[in-house]
Amino acid sequence: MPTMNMIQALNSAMDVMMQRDDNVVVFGEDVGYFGGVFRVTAGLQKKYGQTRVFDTPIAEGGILGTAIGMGAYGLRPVVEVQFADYIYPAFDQLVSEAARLRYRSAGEFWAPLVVRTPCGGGIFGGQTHSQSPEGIFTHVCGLKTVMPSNPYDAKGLLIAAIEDDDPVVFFEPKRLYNGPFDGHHDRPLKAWSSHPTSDVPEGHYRIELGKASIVRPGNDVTVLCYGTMVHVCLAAAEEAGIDAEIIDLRTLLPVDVDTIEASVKRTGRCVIVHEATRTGGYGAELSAIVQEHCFWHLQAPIERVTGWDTPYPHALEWEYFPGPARVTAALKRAMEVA
Amino acid sequence: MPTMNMIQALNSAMDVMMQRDDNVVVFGEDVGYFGGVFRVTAGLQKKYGQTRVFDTPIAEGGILGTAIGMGAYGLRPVVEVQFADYIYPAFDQLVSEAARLRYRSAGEFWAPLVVRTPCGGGIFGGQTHSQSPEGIFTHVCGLKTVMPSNPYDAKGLLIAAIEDDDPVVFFEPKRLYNGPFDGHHDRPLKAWSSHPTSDVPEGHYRIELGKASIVRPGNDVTVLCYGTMVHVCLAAAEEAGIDAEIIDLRTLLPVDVDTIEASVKRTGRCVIVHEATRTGGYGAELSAIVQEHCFWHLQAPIERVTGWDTPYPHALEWEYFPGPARVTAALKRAMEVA
Amino acid sequence: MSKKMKKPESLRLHVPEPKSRPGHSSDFGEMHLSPAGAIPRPAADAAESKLRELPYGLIRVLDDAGQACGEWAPALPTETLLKGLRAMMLTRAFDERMMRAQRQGKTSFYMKCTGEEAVAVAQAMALHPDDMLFPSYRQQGLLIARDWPILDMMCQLYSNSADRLKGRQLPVMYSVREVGFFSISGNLGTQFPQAVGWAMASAIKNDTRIAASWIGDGTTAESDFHHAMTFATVYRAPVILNVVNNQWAISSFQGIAGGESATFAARAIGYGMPGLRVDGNDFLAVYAATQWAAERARTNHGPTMIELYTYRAAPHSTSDDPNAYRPSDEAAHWPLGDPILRLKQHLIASGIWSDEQHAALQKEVEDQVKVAGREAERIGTLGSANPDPSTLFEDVFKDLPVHLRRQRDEMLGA
Amino acid sequence: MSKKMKKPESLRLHVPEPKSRPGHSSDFGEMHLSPAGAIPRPAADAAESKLRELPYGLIRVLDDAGQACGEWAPALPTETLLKGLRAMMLTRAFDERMMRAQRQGKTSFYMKCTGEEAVAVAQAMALHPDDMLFPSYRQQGLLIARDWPILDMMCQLYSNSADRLKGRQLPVMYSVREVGFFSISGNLGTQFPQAVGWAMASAIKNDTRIAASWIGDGTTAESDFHHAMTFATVYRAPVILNVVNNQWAISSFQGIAGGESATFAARAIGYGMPGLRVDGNDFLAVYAATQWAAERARTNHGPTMIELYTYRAAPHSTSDDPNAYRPSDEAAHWPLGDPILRLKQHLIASGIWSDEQHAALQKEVEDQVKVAGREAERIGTLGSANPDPSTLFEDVFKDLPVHLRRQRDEMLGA
Ligand SMILES: Cc1ncc(C[n+]2csc(CCOP(=O)(O)OP(=O)(O)O)c2C)c(N)n1
Ligand SMILES: Cc1ncc(C[n+]2csc(CCOP(=O)(O)OP(=O)(O)O)c2C)c(N)n1
Ligand SMILES: [Mg+2]
Ligand SMILES: [Mg+2]
Repeated sequence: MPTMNMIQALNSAMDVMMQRDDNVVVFGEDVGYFGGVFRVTAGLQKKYGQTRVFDTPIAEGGILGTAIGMGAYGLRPVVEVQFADYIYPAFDQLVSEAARLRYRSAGEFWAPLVVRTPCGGGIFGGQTHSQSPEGIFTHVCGLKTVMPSNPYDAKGLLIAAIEDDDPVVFFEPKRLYNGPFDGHHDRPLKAWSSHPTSDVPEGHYRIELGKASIVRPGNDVTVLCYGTMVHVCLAAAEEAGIDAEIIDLRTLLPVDVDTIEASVKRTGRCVIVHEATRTGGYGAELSAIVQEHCFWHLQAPIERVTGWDTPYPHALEWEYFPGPARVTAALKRAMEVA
Repeated sequence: MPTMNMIQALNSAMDVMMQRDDNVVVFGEDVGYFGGVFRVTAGLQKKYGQTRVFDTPIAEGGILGTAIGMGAYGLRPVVEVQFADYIYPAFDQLVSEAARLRYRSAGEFWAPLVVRTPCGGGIFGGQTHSQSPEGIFTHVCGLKTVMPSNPYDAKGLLIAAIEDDDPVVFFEPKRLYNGPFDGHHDRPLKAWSSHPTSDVPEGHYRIELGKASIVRPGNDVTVLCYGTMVHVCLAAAEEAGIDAEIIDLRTLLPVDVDTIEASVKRTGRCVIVHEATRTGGYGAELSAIVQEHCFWHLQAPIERVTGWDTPYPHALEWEYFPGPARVTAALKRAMEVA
Repeated sequence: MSKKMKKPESLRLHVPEPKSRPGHSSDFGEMHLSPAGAIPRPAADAAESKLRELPYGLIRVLDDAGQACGEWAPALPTETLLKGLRAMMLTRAFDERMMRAQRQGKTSFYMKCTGEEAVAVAQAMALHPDDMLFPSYRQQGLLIARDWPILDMMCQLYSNSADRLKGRQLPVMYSVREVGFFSISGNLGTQFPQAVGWAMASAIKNDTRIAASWIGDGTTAESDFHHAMTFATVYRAPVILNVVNNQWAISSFQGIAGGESATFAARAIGYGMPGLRVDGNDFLAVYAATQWAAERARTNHGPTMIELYTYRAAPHSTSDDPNAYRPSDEAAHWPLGDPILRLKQHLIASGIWSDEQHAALQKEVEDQVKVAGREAERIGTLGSANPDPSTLFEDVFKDLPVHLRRQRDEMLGA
Repeated sequence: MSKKMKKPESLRLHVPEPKSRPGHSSDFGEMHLSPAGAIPRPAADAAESKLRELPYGLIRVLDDAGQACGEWAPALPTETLLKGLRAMMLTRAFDERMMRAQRQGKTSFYMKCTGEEAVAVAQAMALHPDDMLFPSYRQQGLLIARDWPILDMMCQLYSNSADRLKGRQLPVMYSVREVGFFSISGNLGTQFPQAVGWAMASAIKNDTRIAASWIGDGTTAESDFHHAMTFATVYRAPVILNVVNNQWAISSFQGIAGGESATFAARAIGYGMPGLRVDGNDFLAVYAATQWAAERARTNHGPTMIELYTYRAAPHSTSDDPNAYRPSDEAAHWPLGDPILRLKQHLIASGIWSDEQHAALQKEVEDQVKVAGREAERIGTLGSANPDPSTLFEDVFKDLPVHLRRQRDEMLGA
């Protein structure tokens, strides 16, 4: 079994699917000859030809619009939006069209597409290369939303997303492309190769959408997180010496309520962590779900640790990023209450 | 004091502001000669001329893009997006530009604009004339979000929004344009004229953004709502015979946390009601806020009564609309718990 | 530099205004109409650089006497012409009755295409039956020309239990996969790049089917127009992109969409795409232009944009009253006449039709509408035969996820 | 109909490819270059219908010998030419040093405009100082031509305590209200309709100032381009909309943006707007075209689009390595040469400049950059002199709302 980083795992998912299914096509800005600014589609054009892997004009709305038409024809487009910050020009096509097509046509037409897009900060990208807009999409009925935290999941989830007959917005935390990152930006970089999830099978496998993963079982407090924050939360639990149960949601919509509910009912405490801005973020929905399902079991207020409600600032990136110190503090607050 | 319906009150707000401030300009699709498909801008072009009130091409992104440029020049554009369902093509300009301009230029440039847009269902408009997308905007830092529930507030809030130096998304519940509506769609229509809030002063007054209004003081349970749902909640409390404290939030961002907190701490119970889809909606944020601020005072789980997580269906509109029966049931559930 | 010497001029904002408003007499100004037959017909594989005059002319075939003139005149069998006439007449009769049905409260909303029937009908007929159509809300004629039962359309309008869209969509927002008619969106313009994507897919799969799409003059300002034009030219997609310039977008005349400074067809040459400008009320011209564009697309010569120059004789929709913004007799003064009357005149001039036959056909289509209408009403009108509420949660996703199952149960009180 | 007889052709997707890729020799194909002086200069108030050939030519003033030829040659005082030369040279020296600074870890990111200096510098100079500029990230020359201190620019690049943008923006995303330079956005194209809006506002207020904006060839595909073009023509906004066609958009050649089937300038005629296509490496041509468009705008004749035909000689940014997608010697083969060398040649040919003076000027601008660079580094480089963390919460809104105050307190541990 080869060792893959997240980029290679995602590339492998597309490779496997293009091999198995002629209808899978890949396109987006710079994804063709060059293989994408993060190299996630590298080699695919050479292998599958220009009519299945190609560059597009810089028009995210056009990418989505044409992808929907291709989906209606019977293809399975996997498109890249170069940064999640640039998905907004495609918003109408995603929300009013991709998400609504099956419903409004009562099942006559649908758009089985995947929008891959790098999200999150920690690379000094400033406010337009760092956003985590997943909370905007989880509010849109008809879209599925996914965010993996490691190479193994990334491949399995991307394959499941491509095989899914509904539109999926697939967020790739760019800070994780080349290695796990626990928020200690001042420590040496780690590579995926020494992480167990880099053992990625070459062939086809899927991780069912809608299923969370308990990445650290524990008894004291439930931590709900996804993407880069999974690694931050693992580090924080360790540093705080708290026996936290850390749940990597993986799919945000549909979310795995049963796993969340079972855990919080057991621990009685819950900390929610995401990198996106707080107000109206996906953490708010998680908080609402937890209090609706586990009200009588909660022993302490649910905590949210999130990005601040400001744009992602270039120089003060590490003041913005919800790192292990803030998560540790929240875990302690959650545990303080008797 | 004349009696005004919501359309007249909104029209009066623009009229008053155009009179006072040369820099106020009004534009959008069909707003000029015709006065808007809901007649909200009727008469303004005639009064203030074609260069201050004018029709635009059908391009919501262009309307917002040019409005931002005008704002940077020094004007105060008040633009109409014909239905909230059609705001998505303008999403990038709103989110990446209007909301971010002041921050990214460290205060050198800003866009003091107001986007007026009719929202909500109950008029058999089907899925693209009924949406309530406020929850998408409350997650965007840098935008203020407002939704009035009656003529008096509508005028005062719109004047405050126009005078505000930050971009404001101003949602107008279209079902309330011509009369209050409590969700009893099978009963005779009511007009505003017999409602106290239709006593609207002709001149200038403002209702500060960020301040909620307690429309019905009560002791048993706090109801958080806005827009059309205010009237539905009033009816439901009456019908359930429950002494609910009903808070009309009016401004969703920034929200009046203090009023919410004081009320829930007193009642110990909370029901949140909105017409938008549930998952990731603004109600989730309200739920999170309430449990963070009032955890130790809560005697029952916070309830959310919302639109279902589906598009707004044409024929089954009343099955979709969160009417008094559903609110009543939630109030009872909240009260059941001892 | 001289500009520094002169006292600078004050800048002025130009706001386009139509030639006439209510209370004034109708005026279409100096409308430039090429005479019928005046525009040469280039080969369908001509280089775009040879086609740059086309957007500034107006392709017309039928002259004032109903004669077909010039190179664009298509040699159509009588059968085709009569089928076209019938489809246009049926479309108009259907519109009349459904407009009345809305006024009678049988449905919430309706939109007519009166005066524009030639666009959808002739274009549907000039395409192959398996070409894919991405319409706007004003091309009901496509369905009718493809012989789709009007009863089925009525059931959609009535959101009754036989509505194939389960009462979900606003009336007129049809979707008919069986005849290649794509689901209509309420959001203007979105179908334009989708049609391009469908056509690209057809090319990727080395299929032979092409796509066509329709938007209005007003909608050309939306970003989707630009995306469709760009992607179509870049990938030479086999698609026909139609702009139905019916002079109005609700209350805004076409100048507000940019029709004052250029024709809509001229947009095409900016991208290096042929742009045809066609008399949209001339069945033969519309047919011929569509055929030309289809041939071009089918032979891998890429996309064509067609501006169909016509007039929206009816209100925008049942929610609209055009007397508030345009002279009420404007439709009557439209210089390009009525598409049905013009084809009728041509058929009579050609000796294959008569006033009597026309009157009989008129009665026949009206009866057809009446019969279907009665049947539709028997099944149910809006609110009288609602779909099963539990269907409300279907088709959001292919399979019902847990949270929607729970909401459904909550609604059903389970 | 004949099409029914023939066996239908299989459709094919066309995907544009540049003439050459790494490993092959540079090839610009049959690039159509009008000779210098060949294109006539119409009056600035000429009707658009008389200008429809312009987008297909290339306005050039400087010939191969450095002589200014033809009607477009502007009569510029020596002082102006020398100021332009200096600004271009300073821009290039600045770029060189900041690129190195990024490599040395003094900042996170940088973008050069090498080879495109004439665009920003000549255009800034052809406009009035109070005209408003809405740039993309590759017009640092605008600031330099408007004499904005490069030290201030460096502090932005270093996000240090003297950064006027408080360390918030990615390097190169300047904002300088004092010299009418609008805040640069990371989202491509958004400034184009904003410039139109600003110009509309200027017209609404009967002001005399006009606006100008810049986007790249790749960015023309974005919806903002279409919105800007539409609104500008509809309201005849006093604005100049510039498309800097530097042949590349990161790794995509201009054919992917639609440059294969039409020039970008041709887009303009589709809207009824004049479109000039200009040798972007010819200082005099750029100056003249801009002056023409500005005169047109100032006299209420509306907007102009200018395509500046040039070549991105440098990598897209410090994150990019163009050797992965284009021949590494492509810049050297660019047929339109280097804008600095071409102006230098003209000045020498005109007898007002010499190699010695040029070398001295080169040293002077390098010294200027060095001095400013040292000062900027003294103030701080990325991470060494961060702004006060509490500033993170300022300017989201004009006033700090409660929830942000609470978050700030939480961050500061208060
Ligand atoms: C994105 C969007 N914006 C606005 C509307 C509201 N609207 C519906 S139809 C219409 C006018 C369209 O005019 P045109 O494109 O000329 O088509 P026509 O109605 O004349 O056939 C408008 C503004 C909409 N449906 N979608
Ligand atoms: C909306 C959006 N999409 C994508 C990007 C990523 N991106 C940054 S620069 C660039 C290429 C732009 O090319 P062009 O417009 O030709 O300008 P140039 O860099 O050549 O000056 C891309 C795709 C972005 N910044 N914004
Ligand atoms: Mg129209
Ligand atoms: Mg470029």
